[in-house]
Amino acid sequence: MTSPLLVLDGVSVAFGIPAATEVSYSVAAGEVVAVVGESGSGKTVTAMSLLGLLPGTASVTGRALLAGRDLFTLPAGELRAVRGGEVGMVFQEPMTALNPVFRIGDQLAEVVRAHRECTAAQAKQRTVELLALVGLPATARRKYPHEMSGGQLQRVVIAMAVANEPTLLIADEPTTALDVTVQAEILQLLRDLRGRLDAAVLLITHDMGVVADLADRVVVMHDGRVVEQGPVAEVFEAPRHEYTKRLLSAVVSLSTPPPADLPDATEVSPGVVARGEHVAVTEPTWSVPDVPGDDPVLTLAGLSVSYGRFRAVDDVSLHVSRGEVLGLVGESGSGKSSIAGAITGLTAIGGGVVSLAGKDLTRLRGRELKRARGRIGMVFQDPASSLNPRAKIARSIAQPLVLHGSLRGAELTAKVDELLDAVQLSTSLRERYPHELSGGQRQRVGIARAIALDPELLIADEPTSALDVSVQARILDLFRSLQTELRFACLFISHDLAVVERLADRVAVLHGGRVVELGPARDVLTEALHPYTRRLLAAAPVADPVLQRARREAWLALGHTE
Amino acid sequence: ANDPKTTGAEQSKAEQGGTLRILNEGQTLNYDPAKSSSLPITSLGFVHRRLTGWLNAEGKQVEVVPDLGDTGKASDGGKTWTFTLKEGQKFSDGTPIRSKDVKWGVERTYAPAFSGGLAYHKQLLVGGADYRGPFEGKSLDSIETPDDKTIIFHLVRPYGDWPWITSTPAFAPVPEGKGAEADYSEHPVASGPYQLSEYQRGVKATLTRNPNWDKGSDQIRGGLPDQIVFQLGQDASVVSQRLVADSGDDKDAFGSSFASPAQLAQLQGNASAKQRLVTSKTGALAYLALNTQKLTNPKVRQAFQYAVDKTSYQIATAGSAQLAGDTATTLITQGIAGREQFDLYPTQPAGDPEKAKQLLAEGGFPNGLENLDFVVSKSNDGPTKAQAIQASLAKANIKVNIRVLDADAYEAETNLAKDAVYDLTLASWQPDFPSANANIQPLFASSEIGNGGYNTSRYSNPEVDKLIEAAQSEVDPAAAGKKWVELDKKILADSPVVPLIYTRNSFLHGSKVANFFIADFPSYPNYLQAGIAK
Amino acid sequence: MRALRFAASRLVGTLLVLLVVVFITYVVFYLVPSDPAQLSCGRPCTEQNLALAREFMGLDDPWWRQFLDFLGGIVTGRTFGVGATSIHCSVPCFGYSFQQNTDVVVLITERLPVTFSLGLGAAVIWLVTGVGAGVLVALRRGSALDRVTLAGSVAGVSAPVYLVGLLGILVLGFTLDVVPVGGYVPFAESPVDWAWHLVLPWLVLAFSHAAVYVRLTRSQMLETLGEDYIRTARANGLRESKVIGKHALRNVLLPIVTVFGLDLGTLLGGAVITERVFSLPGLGGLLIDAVTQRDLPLLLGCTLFAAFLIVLANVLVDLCYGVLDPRARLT
Amino acid sequence: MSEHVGAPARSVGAAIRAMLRRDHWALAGAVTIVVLGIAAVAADLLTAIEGQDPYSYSTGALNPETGGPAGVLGGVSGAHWFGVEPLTGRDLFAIVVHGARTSFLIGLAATAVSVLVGVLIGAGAGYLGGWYDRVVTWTADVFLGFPYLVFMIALGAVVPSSVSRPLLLILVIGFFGWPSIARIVRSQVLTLKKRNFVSAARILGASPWQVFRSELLPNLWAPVIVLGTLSIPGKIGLEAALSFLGVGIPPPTPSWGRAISTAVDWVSTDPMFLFFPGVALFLATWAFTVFGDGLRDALDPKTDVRR
Ligand SMILES: Nc1ncnc2c1ncn2[C@@H]1O[C@H](COP(=O)(O)OP(=O)(O)OP(=O)(O)O)[C@@H](O)[C@H]1O
Ligand SMILES: Nc1ncnc2c1ncn2[C@@H]1O[C@H](COP(=O)(O)OP(=O)(O)OP(=O)(O)O)[C@@H](O)[C@H]1O
Ligand SMILES: [Mg+2]
Ligand SMILES: [Mg+2]
Ligand code: NI
Repeated sequence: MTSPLLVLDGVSVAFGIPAATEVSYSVAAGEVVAVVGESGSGKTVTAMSLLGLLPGTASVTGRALLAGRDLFTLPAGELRAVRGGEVGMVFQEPMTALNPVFRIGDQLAEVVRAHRECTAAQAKQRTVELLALVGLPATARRKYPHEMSGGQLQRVVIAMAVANEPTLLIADEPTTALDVTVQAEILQLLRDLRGRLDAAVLLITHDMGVVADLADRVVVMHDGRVVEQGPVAEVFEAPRHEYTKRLLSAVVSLSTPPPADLPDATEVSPGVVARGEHVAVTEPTWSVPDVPGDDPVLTLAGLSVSYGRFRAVDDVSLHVSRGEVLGLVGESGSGKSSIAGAITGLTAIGGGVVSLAGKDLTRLRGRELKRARGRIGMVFQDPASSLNPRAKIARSIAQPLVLHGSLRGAELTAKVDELLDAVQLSTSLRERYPHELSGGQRQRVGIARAIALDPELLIADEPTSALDVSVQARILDLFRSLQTELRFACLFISHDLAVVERLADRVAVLHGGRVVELGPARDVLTEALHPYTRRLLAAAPVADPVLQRARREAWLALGHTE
Repeated sequence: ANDPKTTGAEQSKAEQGGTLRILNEGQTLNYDPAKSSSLPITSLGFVHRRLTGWLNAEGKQVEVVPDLGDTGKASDGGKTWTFTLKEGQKFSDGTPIRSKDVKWGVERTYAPAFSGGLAYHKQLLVGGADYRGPFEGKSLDSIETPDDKTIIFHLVRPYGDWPWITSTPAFAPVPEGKGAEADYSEHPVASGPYQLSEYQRGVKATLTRNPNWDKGSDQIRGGLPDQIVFQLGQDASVVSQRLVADSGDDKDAFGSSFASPAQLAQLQGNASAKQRLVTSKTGALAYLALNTQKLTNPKVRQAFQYAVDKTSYQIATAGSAQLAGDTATTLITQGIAGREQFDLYPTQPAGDPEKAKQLLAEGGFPNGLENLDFVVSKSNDGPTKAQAIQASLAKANIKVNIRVLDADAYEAETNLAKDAVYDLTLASWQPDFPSANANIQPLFASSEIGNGGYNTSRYSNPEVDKLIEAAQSEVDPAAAGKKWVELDKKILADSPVVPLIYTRNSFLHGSKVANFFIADFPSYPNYLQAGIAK
Repeated sequence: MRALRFAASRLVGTLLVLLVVVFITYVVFYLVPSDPAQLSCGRPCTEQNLALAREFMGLDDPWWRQFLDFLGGIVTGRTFGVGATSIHCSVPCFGYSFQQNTDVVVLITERLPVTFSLGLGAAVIWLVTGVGAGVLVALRRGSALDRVTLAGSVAGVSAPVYLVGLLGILVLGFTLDVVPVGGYVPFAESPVDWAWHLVLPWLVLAFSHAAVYVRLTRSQMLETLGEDYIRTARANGLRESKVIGKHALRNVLLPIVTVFGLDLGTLLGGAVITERVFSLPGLGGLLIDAVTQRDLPLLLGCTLFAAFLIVLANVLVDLCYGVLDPRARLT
Repeated sequence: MSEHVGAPARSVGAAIRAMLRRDHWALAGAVTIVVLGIAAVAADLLTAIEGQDPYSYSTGALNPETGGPAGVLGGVSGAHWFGVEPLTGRDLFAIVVHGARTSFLIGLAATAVSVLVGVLIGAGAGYLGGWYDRVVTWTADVFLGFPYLVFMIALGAVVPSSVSRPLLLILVIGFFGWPSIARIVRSQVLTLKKRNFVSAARILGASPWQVFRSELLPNLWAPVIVLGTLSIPGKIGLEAALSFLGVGIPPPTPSWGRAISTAVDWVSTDPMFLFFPGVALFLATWAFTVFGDGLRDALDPKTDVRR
């Protein structure tokens, strides 16, 4: 074997207190190394230290050799050539990673032109190519970051990282915001990069399915240290370290693969087929009608949301009953976050009615509105920007309590600590600012805040995407216990079908702004009626390298083009 | 040491030709005689001649002398005045200047559209009270022009100073029938040595020679430079710095405003510039007006005569007594014919607070006065001077509060308001013509209270009014002079004002400006005689 | 459609603002203790003459009547006085200055080029140097350069413009004799002379204005440099100049553009002191004259014009927000 | 610990304390502010120690030729620490320290007024939008376009002299200063309100006031501090200008603004007359600016960005 492309040799990062300690691993050309581990274990800071992207408060020691050169001592000019040229970087939180005031296309073109001589037209050409590569239309060029969905932004960030065909790609949670079909395509893209250019990929992820699918070797981190590393099959087969075992045992997978042939269903009305509670559309321009439910907390009737002329949500009717979890899954950019926004009043409603416990939210004003809002908890898809950068964590969590509750002083502090504890965060983080946390930690702060008030309705937009499976499992347990205790209604938006299966009572599948399928979770996830749902299920990876290889081939055979 | 230099010591000789530059603070220059209050020896004199003029020379008492006409003959006990115009005078457009044109010029000042200039004649001419100018078709019958050379004025009452009045701008000729347009000031028909050839509002005015001016008939204008340029809207400090630096065109220039104390101090340290500073021997009477309507007790008012420290006022005015001017004890200013020097309240110039306290006590205020309202205009260093007065009054237990107003608001309060709220104010008066009449009548006649009058001490004494009228009617200058001196004493005995100083004015000029002097009256340089040295 | 509605609402707003400004000015003017007719009365001023002057200037009507006449004049023109001496002020008549014997519109347009030359030139200088220095010191926070710039900019705001102007004239004008000390040469006459005469005033104005830009740029820059997208830009290997000069700066500009709009708006209404010191016949001098001489028509004209510029500048700034920050786009 | 919960982002008091410990320049600024403050408060005592007062004329200390101070450096001596004022011979040290009382305090208070009003109104306009925004924008435009000089003259004549002048000044100057602050704050809020954390607070049912206090305000400090500190000299200058229009502190009460504007004329003969009050004003502004910079840094949790 030739000498590895990237060698980390005792890299330590500290912010006063250590964040990563003596991390050593290597990545060879053409190899995919997955770094997995606990949320907050130092995966991101290690990766960022490589390109010198940590804030000034960080102190970095050790050596990081890229093709023999120590990245930590590289002169500025050379480092710049490495950044974005030889080494591409996908950031964990795509929604804040792009400059809000420039168009997507311009930002992409700029990266292209930073590393190669080319005309504006050529750069534009390349931009379109890159967008196509990540499954985005050429028109996305003209959009501003805030006009795109989380998954779309993530793809833009990926496009940016691969723009100059790097020899090493550092991808920090590159698929958290992607539905499994798109995820599969992105993984294909990475595989392609490796195959074509012999590029190395350093992949940081929580998704064991993705690891199984793509990685050659795995590095497991815990508490700032590498606790185990080795070929993926070996580690998955026979984990040695205590933490690795715990991690792998916490992995949940979709129970049964969908049957090969379509279950039969009866046409109940033109374009709509049903099997009991389980309904789906057969016409692409339809949304399924809502099924009646008892004691609905949230009811959406004919909801639509438009951005300019573009209709992001089209005639969606749903309800969530008390004590019920409705899983909302679907394609990236299909309008899930837009629905959440419409319910909370962040996005203007283009048509239809949103009612909470029978009250039309759009008609409420003043005190009543405030009271109604106090009953909704919301976990944002993008935890980074939903936290006030100048507020300490404790205050952010306390905010709803202060606004609606009567807790003050020591009681408040105690409650905040309790919440931190509930989401598996150390209370020592309470005095930190949001930017001083890891992605997963921030996400948990968002969850803690959302559940602080014991809401009647909880809207959770990808609440666990940045969490490692062990933490995720505990958060899900927390969810479930809270739910049985408080019987709140929950709209749970997620790409992780396994999680949805475990948590949701019913599932709605969103595609192109319409609900194409709706029904009890088991039915939808095992006997999907709609072709899109079936594709989705087929694309979901499992955390077993061997099995996953087979599934991938099956999926490819299914033809992932639409 | 009380002998200031009124001409630059080593001025070289003024010669024919060159361009004289005048640096002006004001943004506008008004060449419409009807709207002007310009002295006969300054700006307007370049372009317009008047019926009479002032012979203003160094070391000589100013006299009224013939300009376009002679100095007039009184008849009817001073109620009728007859003037004869000189032969062969022409306007700049070549047409002869006739008595009708002078009459037209006077009539024009009555038109509401053209008011604003000196208006002493308006109430004096018979029928003037309700005359509204020639443009409404009527003429003023009290001005007769039996022929082209003769002009006769009929006055409502005898007025000995009429020949002085005819030297005001209103008596400059305007070709009969002309001058109806509002902007006549921008293209006036000239009778003097220059005509206005270019006027850029706010920037400059250029005067060039009037080919039809007859030098021989004009004893008051030198007409030396070929061209005169007024630079408008200049900042006073910058002007002063430029003149001190004396480079380029600025050598041919002089500033039209007084040098401020700070500038004077700077000049004291600069030998070359000091040479080019011209200071008048005397000048406007600066005084502290005591509102007689509020300070009704003459004893109390007399206390002020002793309380005020005139030396600190001098310093506040110009930095030193020498540059500020002599302390004043009379109302009639130095340089006026018939003036008599006296002092009704003799004390040292720095005042006598003890004596003042004593007078106050006699007047019923053993503990002094408090909270007197002292209003001053913010212009001309008013606040600085007021503070000097304030400090000296404080020593005599008179506590005053200074209230600074912008110039116009100040006028509104002191000159316009019927009822005044102030107790004291600072004022300064330079007569419009060199007669004791112009010193006393505007400031102390009861008709001049409010409504734009300058009787800021609001002094009203029927006896004084009567005496003023009598003095005005006196045609014999010597007899009139006596009457005015008497009035001077009589008024001061009532103490409506505290005379402070006869303010000297200082002007700075460039090194090539020659024949630049200030005569005894007025305390302004004679623009008309200045010229450029080679 | 939305753009149209926006434009219409801004237009109505602008007119409203101007109307209110004029109205308040009118009312306040009548509170000021003075009588403009006094200046046209002459010395000595009799009651009769004063009344005549008032009548001629239209000051004898009640103030609301005069206000309506003024507004009417804008659309119909006005005539003052009667007969041969009457004065006509043609549409749009923003009044007639009796003190200057000229249409207010003419007076303002005459001086416009001077003020614009002065204001725009200075604005360019202070914007470039202020923002440039601000960026520089943000990058070298705490350095000697930072401290010196701080002291310099504080000196700039603390020192009276008048003093700076005078010192500039003394040092550069007289002692070193490198630049002319004042006066204005129209651009059309000689662009070189135009610029040459304005160099000193530009610098003086810029010096007194730059401080806010330096400090504001610096502080906003420091905020922005901590953002994630700056990290992205760096991670993508963009040149530091691009990262700072484009990605960061663009996000910094919003408050700067606002201040700039405010400054420029007021400056184009006239930089009184600078104009005065450098004998530039600009609008500022006109306005001050109007105030001190209680020349109501001129005052109204200048005020209206200055207010118009300020509103205009602010509308432009508001439009800029949308361009600079797509998230703040007007809805 | 518990005081942090629910309090505005980073407690200003704590930030100041932390800053003063770390940032020597900010400390220098703070010390200067305190010294000037003490000078203002203890002006009488200080001048008593010197043996002078700001009102007494002492023409003896003047050069009889020019009216300028006698002696070198503007007449600096043991008796007159800063020399004397030209034309009056009043003690310059007394004028400067007593002037601190008027100018410094008026400049500060007026700045506080305009910042307070400007931030509240501007944030409201940006955050609430709609009609409220339009009305605020228009009102600000009216204020900006209005020739305040006329207003001041009128005010000087209309307001009876029994009304406390310092208070009047603070209100008037402060009030004419709000529109520019408001516009800048508004512009910042326009961007801020589209951020998710503001939306998040809104979703939680925070009232506009609560959003303003805990979400917007902490993110507005930077520009507000900059504009506030730098507007102090302007406000002090305005105080001097207003004194001339009859609204200000009437002479002879000393004020920096008036001293400086008088001294400008004397700059070539008596530079010290300008120097002392000028340096006082400079120091005050400088101190507030470095203090403000330090505060900004202390309030910014990301302050240590890597360069
Ligand atoms: N402000 C906006 N302006 C224009 N288009 C927008 C805007 N916000 C969202 N969109 C578009 O609306 C569609 C739905 O977006 P939304 O964020 O609801 O998707 P999503 O289902 O949450 O996707 P993801 O899973 O990727 O987060 C996307 O195509 C997106 O590009
Ligand atoms: N700027 C900072 N200041 C202080 N501590 C920090 C900072 N950034 C990260 N940390 C801490 O360093 C540790 C490692 O963070 P890192 O972002 O590398 O975690 P991670 O492994 O990527 O976790 P996740 O999976 O949640 O993203 C965390 O405990 C985090 O709180
Ligand atoms: Mg991470
Ligand atoms: Mg989304
Ligand atoms: Ni652990």
